[in-house]
Order: sequence, then structure tokens, then C-alpha cells
Amino acid sequence: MTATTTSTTLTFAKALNTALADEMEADPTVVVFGEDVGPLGGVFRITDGLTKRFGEERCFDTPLAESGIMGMAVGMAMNGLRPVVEMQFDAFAYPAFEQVVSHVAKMPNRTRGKVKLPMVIRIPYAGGIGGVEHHCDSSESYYAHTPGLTVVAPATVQDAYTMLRESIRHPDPVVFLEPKKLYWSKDEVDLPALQARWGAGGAAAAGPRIGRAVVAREGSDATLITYGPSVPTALQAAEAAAAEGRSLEVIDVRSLVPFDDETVTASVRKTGRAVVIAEAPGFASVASEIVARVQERCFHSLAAPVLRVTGFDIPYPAPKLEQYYLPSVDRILDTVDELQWEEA
Amino acid sequence: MTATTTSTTLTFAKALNTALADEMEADPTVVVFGEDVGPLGGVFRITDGLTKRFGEERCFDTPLAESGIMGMAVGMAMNGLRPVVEMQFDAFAYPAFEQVVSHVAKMPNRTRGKVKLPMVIRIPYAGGIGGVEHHCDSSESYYAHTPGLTVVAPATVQDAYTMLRESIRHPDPVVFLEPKKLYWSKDEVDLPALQARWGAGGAAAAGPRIGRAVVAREGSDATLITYGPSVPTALQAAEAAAAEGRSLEVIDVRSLVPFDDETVTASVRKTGRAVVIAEAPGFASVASEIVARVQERCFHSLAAPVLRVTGFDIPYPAPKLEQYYLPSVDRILDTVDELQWEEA
Amino acid sequence: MTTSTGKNRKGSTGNPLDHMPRTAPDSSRAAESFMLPQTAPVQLVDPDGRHVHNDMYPLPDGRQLLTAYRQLVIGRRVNDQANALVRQGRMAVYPSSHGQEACQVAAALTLGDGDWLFPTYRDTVAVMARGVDPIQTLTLLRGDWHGGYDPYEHKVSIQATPLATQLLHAVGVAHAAKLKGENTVVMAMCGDGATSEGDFHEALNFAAVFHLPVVFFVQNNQYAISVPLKHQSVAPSLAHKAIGYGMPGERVDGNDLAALLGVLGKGVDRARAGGGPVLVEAHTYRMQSHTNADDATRYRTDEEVQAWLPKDPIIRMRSYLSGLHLLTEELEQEFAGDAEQVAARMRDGLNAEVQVDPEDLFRFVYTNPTPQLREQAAKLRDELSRESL
Amino acid sequence: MTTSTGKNRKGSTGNPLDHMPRTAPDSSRAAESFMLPQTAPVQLVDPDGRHVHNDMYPLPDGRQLLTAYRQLVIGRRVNDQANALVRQGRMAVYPSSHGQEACQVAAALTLGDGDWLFPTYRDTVAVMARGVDPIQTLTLLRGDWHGGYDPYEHKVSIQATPLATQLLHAVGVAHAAKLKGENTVVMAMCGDGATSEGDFHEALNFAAVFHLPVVFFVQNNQYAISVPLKHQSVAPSLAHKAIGYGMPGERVDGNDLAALLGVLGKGVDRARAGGGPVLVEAHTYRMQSHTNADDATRYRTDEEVQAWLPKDPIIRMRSYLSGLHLLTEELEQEFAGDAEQVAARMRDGLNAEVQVDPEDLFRFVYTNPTPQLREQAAKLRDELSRESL
Ligand SMILES: Cc1ncc(C[n+]2csc(CCOP(=O)(O)OP(=O)(O)O)c2C)c(N)n1
Ligand SMILES: Cc1ncc(C[n+]2csc(CCOP(=O)(O)OP(=O)(O)O)c2C)c(N)n1
Ligand SMILES: [Mg+2]
Ligand SMILES: [Mg+2]
Repeated sequence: MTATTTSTTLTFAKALNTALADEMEADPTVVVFGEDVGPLGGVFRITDGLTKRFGEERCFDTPLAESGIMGMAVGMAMNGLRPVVEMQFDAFAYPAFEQVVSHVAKMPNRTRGKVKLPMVIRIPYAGGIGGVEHHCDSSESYYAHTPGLTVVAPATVQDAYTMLRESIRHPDPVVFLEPKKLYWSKDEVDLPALQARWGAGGAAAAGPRIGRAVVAREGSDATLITYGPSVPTALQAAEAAAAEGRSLEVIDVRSLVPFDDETVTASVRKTGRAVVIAEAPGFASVASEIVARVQERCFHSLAAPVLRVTGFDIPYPAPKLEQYYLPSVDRILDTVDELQWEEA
Repeated sequence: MTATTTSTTLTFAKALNTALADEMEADPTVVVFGEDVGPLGGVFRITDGLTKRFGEERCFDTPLAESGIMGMAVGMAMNGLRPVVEMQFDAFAYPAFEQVVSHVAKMPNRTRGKVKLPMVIRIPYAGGIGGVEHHCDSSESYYAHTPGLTVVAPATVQDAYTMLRESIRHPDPVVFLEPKKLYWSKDEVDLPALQARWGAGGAAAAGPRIGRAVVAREGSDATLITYGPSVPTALQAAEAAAAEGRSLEVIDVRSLVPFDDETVTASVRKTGRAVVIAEAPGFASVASEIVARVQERCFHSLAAPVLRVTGFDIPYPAPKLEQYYLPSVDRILDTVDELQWEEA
Repeated sequence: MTTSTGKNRKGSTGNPLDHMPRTAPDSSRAAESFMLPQTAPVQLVDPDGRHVHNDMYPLPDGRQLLTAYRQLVIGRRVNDQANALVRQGRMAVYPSSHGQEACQVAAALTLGDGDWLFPTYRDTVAVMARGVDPIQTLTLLRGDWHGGYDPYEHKVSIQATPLATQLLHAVGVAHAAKLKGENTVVMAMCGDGATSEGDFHEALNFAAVFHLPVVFFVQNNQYAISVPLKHQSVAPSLAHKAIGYGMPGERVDGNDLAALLGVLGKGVDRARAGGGPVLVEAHTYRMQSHTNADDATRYRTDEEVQAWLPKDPIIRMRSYLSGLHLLTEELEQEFAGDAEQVAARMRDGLNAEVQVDPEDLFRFVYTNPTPQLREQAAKLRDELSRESL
Repeated sequence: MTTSTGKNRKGSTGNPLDHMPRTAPDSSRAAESFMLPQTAPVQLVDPDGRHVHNDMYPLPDGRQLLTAYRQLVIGRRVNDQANALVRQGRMAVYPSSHGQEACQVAAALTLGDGDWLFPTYRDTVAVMARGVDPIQTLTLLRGDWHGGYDPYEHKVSIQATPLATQLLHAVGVAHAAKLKGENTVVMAMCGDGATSEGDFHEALNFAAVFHLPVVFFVQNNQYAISVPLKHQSVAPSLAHKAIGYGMPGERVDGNDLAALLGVLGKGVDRARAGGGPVLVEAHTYRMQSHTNADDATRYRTDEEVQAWLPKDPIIRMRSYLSGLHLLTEELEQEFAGDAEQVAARMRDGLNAEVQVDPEDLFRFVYTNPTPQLREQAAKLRDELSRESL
């Protein structure tokens, strides 16, 4: 078989934009709305061109009110549509928190599955872009702690495309976290091939990502477990470690809820050491959860405690200070060094 | 010295009510407001009599709007008062989430300490009272994950009194979590003696509780680490275990942020085994954090993984099902049994 | 997707609601007067059962009133029975709509089959009047599940506890219907207290901006638990909030079934005809405590309550319909019998012991339970099987 | 604690604001007309610099206008300089108030020393007009800290980014002042877009119910980033929202410095005299993109922007004051010189390299850093000391 590859360079942002367009094309019940998502195409241009192509009724601006956007989406999902809403920045999703926690997350359960809410909440999240306060929060732990929500965070261009389509087709509400600093990251992608997998066969043919972590880089000495904006940093750290003769496996968790215990556990059982990396403040976070799960499940394989490299327990800092806050290659390598190698 | 004890039986609710009254008496800048806290005295009667005694300007009802209550409290604290606000139930604090996360938690940091927000957010929280949905959420993890907040949860009548006074005098905003099911719990308390400690010397004389865990029961075989509504359950479990010849230490964490690593770590280093108990869904929770911290700090003392008994990762269930959800003595003992004793 | 226009109202009465400008905002005094409520609540039948003429609203015909009156009688019985069941420990709590039954009934009866109702925790009688089974309705309060009925069956959303949030869901349902070209009107209910919440504001504004077929129906029963209206708002009336969104507002005597049917009915017709949303404030009174757990004597006087007794919605409709000889002794007895049947069904249903299945805890959180939930369910199953040994 | 009454306005002009009922709500048409805005925005000086008579609002005197005009000139220069500094990479971003300077200046100048200003991210010129140091003001946008000035020094709160939340803080400051018996008025600013947020609603309602001295000042610059007003609201005007809270609303030409001083000044006086809150909507235009990161050509036409050019607030005030011979060539040059000084100070301050101290990250989160933060700070210190080896 001679496969014709039609690779093009695609940004993370364009992958998301294409996924939205492709799903809107495939399913007339998909509607996109939020603040500035219409003619402007969103402040990050993720919805660029959608209003023009699909009309004002399928992609439109709302009044400036996040609880309103979220609550209206709940009603639209109740009544047969598949809303994809954009919260302009992480911290601007907080006004919608009651709607998310008390309704989005609970409606299907409350109605014993009679009411499904197939909706996607897109949130540009996390930092590393020199943004001012309230524009850089890593808010995933709030959502991951809320039962009823499915929470995902793609880190590659391919996953951006595939996971957004999968999320839109998901029967339950998905919080879709888009690491802002990766919007401009690029990759070679065979887009037509990716798109072709979403024919009649749907999500199945594409292979599920929700609930599945991926080994982003194989290694044998220790496992770096991470997701979202920290994935590239972890990969760089593994590269640097390799140069120093240490083989690090990198797991991109990708789906925070459901969590893929299998992939994570298999890796740590193999390596016997683990560092969890995340940008959010560490206290009572997804990173804490991963540490807790790993030590519960891999206790006897562990040669050292599971350590964390996370944001400090402080509000996200101003642009000129964020370099000190963000998990860095050095900080990851320092932490790997602390994994009690002398005793191995 | 012949100490005259003047012990009386006090409920948890009355202890809180007395603490409010005593602080309002001691400090004219303390103001209390929220929904139904005025003439009605709050749906749990925690503010009973305060309007009558201190006037409508010191204890008053607001329009029904939680973000409004929280935002107004921020402004009042900025302008020299010490607001103590009541959120009527845990889930009804969510509309105020943006105010809490983006302002209450961040204002002092943002202004480099120029603006302090000495305010207390009282939240009747958690379940075990047969309440309908939205009235039983264990929401502590949302707050504990938010840098800038101080988060406490008393579990005894004495701590209810002392910690509320301390929280009101605290220079920073405190989320004060009141386990609803303990409101009617009683204890013998020497109230005049407790009150006397709050004279000119203030909080110092009373001995700080914020940031200090307490060993609620000593033991040597394993440590139960818990807080709030689960403290009595853990104590019962320890009692039952003792009958079976197993000595369990119980730590009442009491202050979630700041967290008392010292007390917790000392205990686990001593016992070598630990179970963390909390009513909230376990995923990405305060319980996860405690597990993570304990294994980070006590790894080489641990004979078994640190295990958890938490709520399931589901919305809080209806009254007739809550018995299956709540951490129970049996579930705690079962989990203690799993701490790999055979290998000891 | 197209915007539905649906059937149009017949016979314009010169009601300002009919002439609302549909597009560009207009701030002339004339445009304002379209949106401001009348200076007093609309009343069509006074407390003594006499017809009060109103230019804008004709009196609904006798048949319609009789059908609605029957529901009033049933509604009152439902409230009484529910209170009794709480006293007997068969339900945890009941927020009674005693005194507000006319609002309840009118909200349900002015809707068509394809329309949606968004009730609050207090609107049990409205839910039942729309056809939802009484036992299913009371499942939430009996405590075996958070809701008991299928919202799609009668197009009645779950009874909302968080205040005002349901108004946005109502807006979403209406918006989806509009986009799908469906001829749906949505009745979105809330209390006077709930109007203070941010979500009330956002819901009305969204409905107005998207020009959606929503009737916002505020039952102003003067209290939010213990807090009287004057601590909730100092606006001339709650209906005066409408103009701030560019929609008409109207006030109505909330104990006058005829007026409610008239005003809500007109709002529904107008919405269906593409006229956009309206805000209706009913002036009524919560005769009992907030719920059985509350003690209203702590915050209001007996005199105040007594003063509302003669305004009872049932008494006045009975006088009016009897006066017209539409309501006979026989019919009264028939209605009482119907009410008794509903009450009996409530008793039977709530006295029966229900078996709850602990595994239900995990079944509906996700369409496909996560591995984490499967694991937790297995643990619980194991625990329970060991216990039952 | 007592309610302050403070100094009273002198010389009643028959302005409805003066007669606002202070206690029980009243829904008569007369009461309504107190609260509804005038049918057109108040204008005292037209775009050609000619005085327009208005019964309610006398023209501020020439001295006052001249002082304010000087601030206008400085404000415009601040906007221009800030834009230039962004282009040069000295600031990350700047939300310009070009075209809105009259609103900015009037908001600051109508307040007394003891009063408070609550600005948004766009209100840099108002912040500076109130006396805050330019460099301190721009610290946020330069990126070395989230705020640069001490809010207590000039009684100017931090510039709020989350929309509408600051209105509630303003209400709280006013409430505390009232309880303490202080004679403080609070100017709470927001944009047209922000009026859609739930917090806007809650803030206005709280201020009205507690009868607080707050002037809510909405700069309706027709856009919220890309979203035009018509997608934000279909109300006759934003000022029409006031009556829904039981407070007076007024509209004013937002490019007319004289009218702004008149209307805001009256609102401040009324609030100080115990008259309660007011809502003022200024009709203006955001001449530039939302920020430098935005591209306004994606969502509006050049013609639309051009049409606003002749309405520029500076041009018309210059014509008016020159016409009166109050503004001379010399004075113009003096003001331009003053503006140049501020601009120079901005350049100097922002071109200087700032040293940030990483340990500041931990210093202000809590009054007494937690053990956890001390530990994290120590780790960072250690890391940095190793790096610097
Ligand atoms: C967001 C939220 N806050 C608080 C509550 C608690 N609560 C339940 S009912 C109620 C009063 C509601 O009053 P109103 O809207 O007038 O309705 P009514 O009970 O009078 O029908 C309150 C405060 C709630 N359910 N939701
Ligand atoms: C709660 C919240 N949601 C969204 C944003 C993002 N945002 C910043 S400015 C803006 C538009 C605000 O428009 P408007 O209130 O009219 O003020 P203007 O920028 O025109 O001065 C938006 C959506 C925000 N800052 N806060
Ligand atoms: Mg009410
Ligand atoms: Mg604007």
C-alpha cells in the first residue's frame, strides 16, 4: 500500500479551529457561542471564520456574562443542541462556577440519565504567555474535583484536533482546557488522514483519547507524569536527562477525568520512580491526586517517594516573575535528582 | 490555687453564636451579614440574637445574592471593618466563587500587602443531615486549592468557639467551614474560662489554632488523619479498633491552610501507617494533598501506602442513600485492615 | 434553522405588549410606556368575587375558569396533604405554596403541550397541574433521589433549588427551540428573593437580546425565607426591572386566577407570536412558613398573615363562579373528590417503603462510568456483601 | 455608627435627582419619571463648542472647565504615550481611553479628597487625574507587579480586570463609610459590556437597598472588545436599568466635559447629601482598538470611527473655552507643556530597567507566610543561589 501523506504544518490553534469547523459541518446541532467568538473569531482566533461559514445562528456572540453563557448552554443541551462555549480566559470562567458545579456536572445524575448534557466548555488556560493577572490561572483542579465533569487537556496539535472532536461528540459535558502557551506551537500533521477517521465510524474509528493517557516518550529510570502546558517542558527535561545518561519516561495524562490509572501505573511499576509536574499551585490539586494514586497503587515498586514539581501556592505572578513560578527543565531535573538514586 | 470550674453543656452551634457575640462586643468594627442572619438568626440560628443585641447596622440581612454579599464584604474590609459573612449552605457559596478566588484571595497580594482583607466567610458545609441536593457539599478543596485563603474546619465545641474568634481577629481572609452535622453536638465547656483567655492578650493568650493540628487521640499502630465532620467518626473507629487490640492515633487537622505538617508527620513517622479520612469526593481533594504530603515526608517510615477513605467521586447523594456515601466506622476499619499488617 | 413565528394572537386589545418594538431600542417616552407595568397590579376578579373591568385584559371565559378552579382546589389539597406527610415523617421537608395556588395553576395551564415549564422547589402544585405524577414529583422531598420525573415527558424541568439558575436554562431551551424552528414557549418561574441574584439579570438580558419566547414569572410572595421584600428591592415594583432589559413588565394580582390567566396567557401568546420575552410579577403572599423547618413567627406578625386570609385565591374564584351559577354544589363535591383522590395517591405513594439501590449512586454520573467509579462501585458492593453475611 | 448626611447641595434646580423618594418604593407614574433618564443624553456644549441650555444642569463655571480641560489635554497625551510605549515593547498591553478622556477626567474631578474611585483597566487617565503617580499606575501593564500604587493614598482602588466585580467593592466601601459615619462618596466605574454581568445587577441593588452614596458611572463606548452595544442590550438605554433598582438614571453626552461635570457632580452631591445611589451612562466611543492586541477593523467600519472624530471631547471644549477667551494660546502651550512632562515621566519610568525580587512572590500572599510558603521560598532561594554559582 502506498500511502499518500499530505502533511502540513498546523498550529495548535488552527487544529482547534479546524476541529470546530469539521464538527459543525458534520453535525448541524453543534452551536458555538461566547464572548467575541463571532465576527472577531475569539481573542485567540479559535473560532475564526465560523460565523461567516455557518451563519450567526451557529456561531454567535453573547452579552458579556459567563454564568449566562453557561446556563444558556445547559438549556440548549437539554433541548437537543450541542453547545460549545468559550470562556475567554480561565479566571473569567469563575462567574459561571455555580452553573458548572451545581448544574452542568449534576444534571444527568439528578435526572437519572434522562437529561444528558452533551456540551463542551472550552477554556484557554494556564500561563507562560506574559499575561496580566486573571489571564493565567491553572484552574483544572476545580473542575477535576467536581464529579460529573469530564476534564481533558490536550498538549499536541494532533490531540488538539482529535480530542476536541471527540469532546463535542461525547455524551457528557466536557471541560476542554487549552494551554494558552501552546496555541502557537506547530506540528506536521496529515490533516486529511486525521479528518478521514471521523467519517461514518465516528469517534471509535479515531481511537478514543478521553480516558487514555499516552506515553509521550519512553524511558526506564523514572517517570515524569504531566499534562497540558507542562508536557513540552517535561519532554525537554527528558531530552536533557538523556544527555546526562538518565532515561526518563514521559506520560502525557491528557485526560484528567477519567484518569488512566493503567498507563500511569504500568510506567511507574516499570521505572520505580516518579515526578508529577503541573503548572497549577500544588496544594489539593490534580498533581496531589496523581501522587496519591501512584503511591496507593505502586507502593512496593517505589524506590523513592513520588515528588512534585508544581506552581507555588501563590496567585499567578506578574509577567516579569512568571519564569520563577513555572515548572522549568532545571527544576524538574533537580527533583529527579532527589529521587534517592544513591540507594538504587 | 483552687480553680472554680463553671462548666456548662454547650452545643457547637451555641459556641459559634457566643463567639460571634463576644467578638462583636470586643470589636466594634465586626459586622455580620448574609441571608436571613438578622431577625431570624440564620437558618441554623448561629447568628441568633445578634441583631437584637447589636442593632441592625452590626448584624443585617442582605438581598439574596451571594456574589453581592462577598463583594460588598471585600469593600467593607478594605474600608476598615471586619465583615463576617454567612453563606447559607455550601453550594450557595458558588455564585460568589469569582469574588472569592479573584478578589478575596488575591487582594492583599495584588496590593503588596497595602490592602488587607480581615474577613471571615462562614460556610455551613458537608452532609450527614439528610439534606436535599446542594445542601450537603463538601467544598473545602476548592478553597484549600486557592492561594491566599486561610481555610479552617473546627470539629469540637471548644474549637468552634476559639477558632471563630481567632478567625475574626486573623489579619487575612478566612474560610470558616462549619460541619453542619456537628451543629447539635454537645460538650462540657468552661465557657467563662475560655472567654477569659480573650482579654487584652487576644488570640495569643488563647493559643493559636489556625495552622495547628491536634492529636485528638493518641495511638501507636496507625494514624487516622481527618478533619471536620469526619473527626467523630474517626474517633469512634479508633475506639472500636482499640477493642480489637489495635491502637489508632487520630489527628484532627483542623486547619487545612496553613497545614500543620509537623504534627502529622511526627505521628506517621511514629506509627508507620496512615489513613486519610474526609467526606468530600476524593479526586483532587484535600485528602489527596494529605496523602501526597505524608508520602513525600514519611516515605521511609511507611510500612504501607497511605490510604484514603473519602466520599465517592459522585454528586452528594439523596438522603436515603447518604449512609452508603459517608465515611463510616466500618469502612475506616476495613481500610486500616488493608495497611499490610502481615508484613509488619 | 429558522426563527419560528407560530400562531399569532387574535383580536388585539390595544395591549402595549402587542406593540413592543421588536428591533432597535427606542428611548422615547412612548416606547418606555410600553415596557413599564401598569400603575397597579392587574385585577379581574376582586376578593369579593366581583369582576373588575380592565381595558387591556378581557375576563377569561367561564369554562376556562372552571377548569382552572378545579386545579386550584386540587392544589390546595396537595399542599395540605404534603404538610401532613411531613408531620408524619414521610417527607423531609415541604415548601408549601398555600395561598399561591392561583399562580401555580395559571403557570401550568397557560402553556401548550409543546411548551416548557421551569419550576422552583416551591412550585410542586404547578408541576402536578402540568400532569407530572404526584409521587414522582415528591421523590425529591421523600429523599430517595434528587428528582423523580423525566423532564421530557411533560416538558417540566427539575425543580430548581439554587435560586435563579433555572431561568438561564429556560432561556437556553427557548433559544434552542427558536434555532430549531420549533414553536415553543417557556415559562420560567422564580421568587421575589431570586430576582436579586445575578442569574436573574443575565437570564432576562439574554432572553431580550436574543428575542426569545420566554415568560419570566416572578411570584412575589413578599418573603425570601425571613427577608421581606423591602430588604430585597426598593424599586417601584419588580416588574419595573423589565424596561432595563428592553422587555415589557406587568404586575398582576397573584391571588386572582382570572387575572393571572389573562396576563400570563397574553405573555405566552405574545412570545409564541415572536414578540419576545416578558416579565410578569404576581403580587401574592406565602401564607405558611418557608418550609416546615422554618418558623415564620420569628419575623412576621400574625396580623399581617391574617390580613391576607380574605384575599385567598380559592374563596374569590368560588364566589365569582358560584355567582355566575357555573360552580354548583355538585361540581364542588366532584372537585373535592378529585382532590381527595390525588391526596390519597400521595399518601399511598409516600407511605410505601421504597427500596433504594446503593449502586444507583454510580449509574448516572456519567453515561459510561469511569474506571474510577467502577472501582468505587465494586468496593461498595464488596463492603455491602460482607455486611450482609 | 450613624448615617452621615454631610453637606447638602445648594440651590435646587428642580432636578428629579433631588426629590428621589428615600424610603418606601412608589410606583406612580410621577415616581417613575424621577428615575427614568431624560429622553436624550444631557449635553451642555455641542460638538461645535456652543453652549446648549438644559433646565436641569447649569453650565459649570469657566475656571472649573479650564482646570478640567488641562486634564483632558494631559489625558490625551497619556494615551498617546502609552500606546507608543507598547509599540516600543516597554509595556505588554494598553487599553486606551482615547476619545473617552472627558469621562475619565470628570470621574476624577467631581470627587473630593475623602471620596473613593473604583476604576477599570481602561481608566488609567482617571487614576492619574486623581493624583496617582503615572509610573505606579503603569506598573501593572509594565508587568512587574499586579498593581503599583497604594489604594489608600489617593483613595483609588486597584484597576479591576474581572468585569463588574469592582462595583461591589465600591458598594462595600460606601457601606462601611456610612456605618462609620464618614462623609464619603464612591465613584464606581464600568463599561457598557460590564453591565451584562450579574455583579452589576447585584451591586446596583445592594447600593439601592442600603441607600448608599455610590455613583455608578457606565462609560458606554459602544463596544465590549468586538461586541457592539446592540448585542449587549436592547433596553431603551443602559440608564433605564436604574428604575429597576429604585434609583435615578441619567444619560449624558460622554464627549462633553461640561455635561459630565454637571451630571456626575450632581450625582456626587446628591449621594453625599444622603440621597442614595445614581446610575449615570455616558454615551461615548472607543476610538481605538480594545487594546493594542486587538484589531478593531475586524468588526467595525472605518466610516463609523470617522463619524466620531468631530465629536472629540478636546476639540469641543477647546472651541468653547477659546470662544469665551478663557483659553489663550499661552495657556494652551502651558497645558501642552504639562502634558509633555507627564509623558516624559512615563518614558523615563518605563524605559528604566526594573529589578524584580523573586522572593516577593511569597511575601504578600499572607500577612504571615505559611510554613508551606516558607518552604517553597527556601527552595526557590536555593535554586537561584545554585544557578548563580
Ligand atoms: C443560590 C441560592 N442561595 C440561597 C439559597 C437558600 N434559599 C432557599 S429558598 C430561599 C429564599 C428564596 O426566596 P424567594 O426567591 O422569594 O422564593 P420563595 O421561597 O419565597 O418562593 C433561600 C435564601 C438557595 N436555594 N440558592
Ligand atoms: C468577568 C470577565 N469576563 C471577561 C473578561 C474579558 N474582557 C476584558 S475587557 C472585555 C470587554 C469589556 O467591555 P466593556 O465593559 O464595554 O468595557 P470597555 O473595554 O469597552 O472599556 C472583556 C470581555 C473580563 N475581563 N472579565
Ligand atoms: Mg418569596
Ligand atoms: Mg465598552
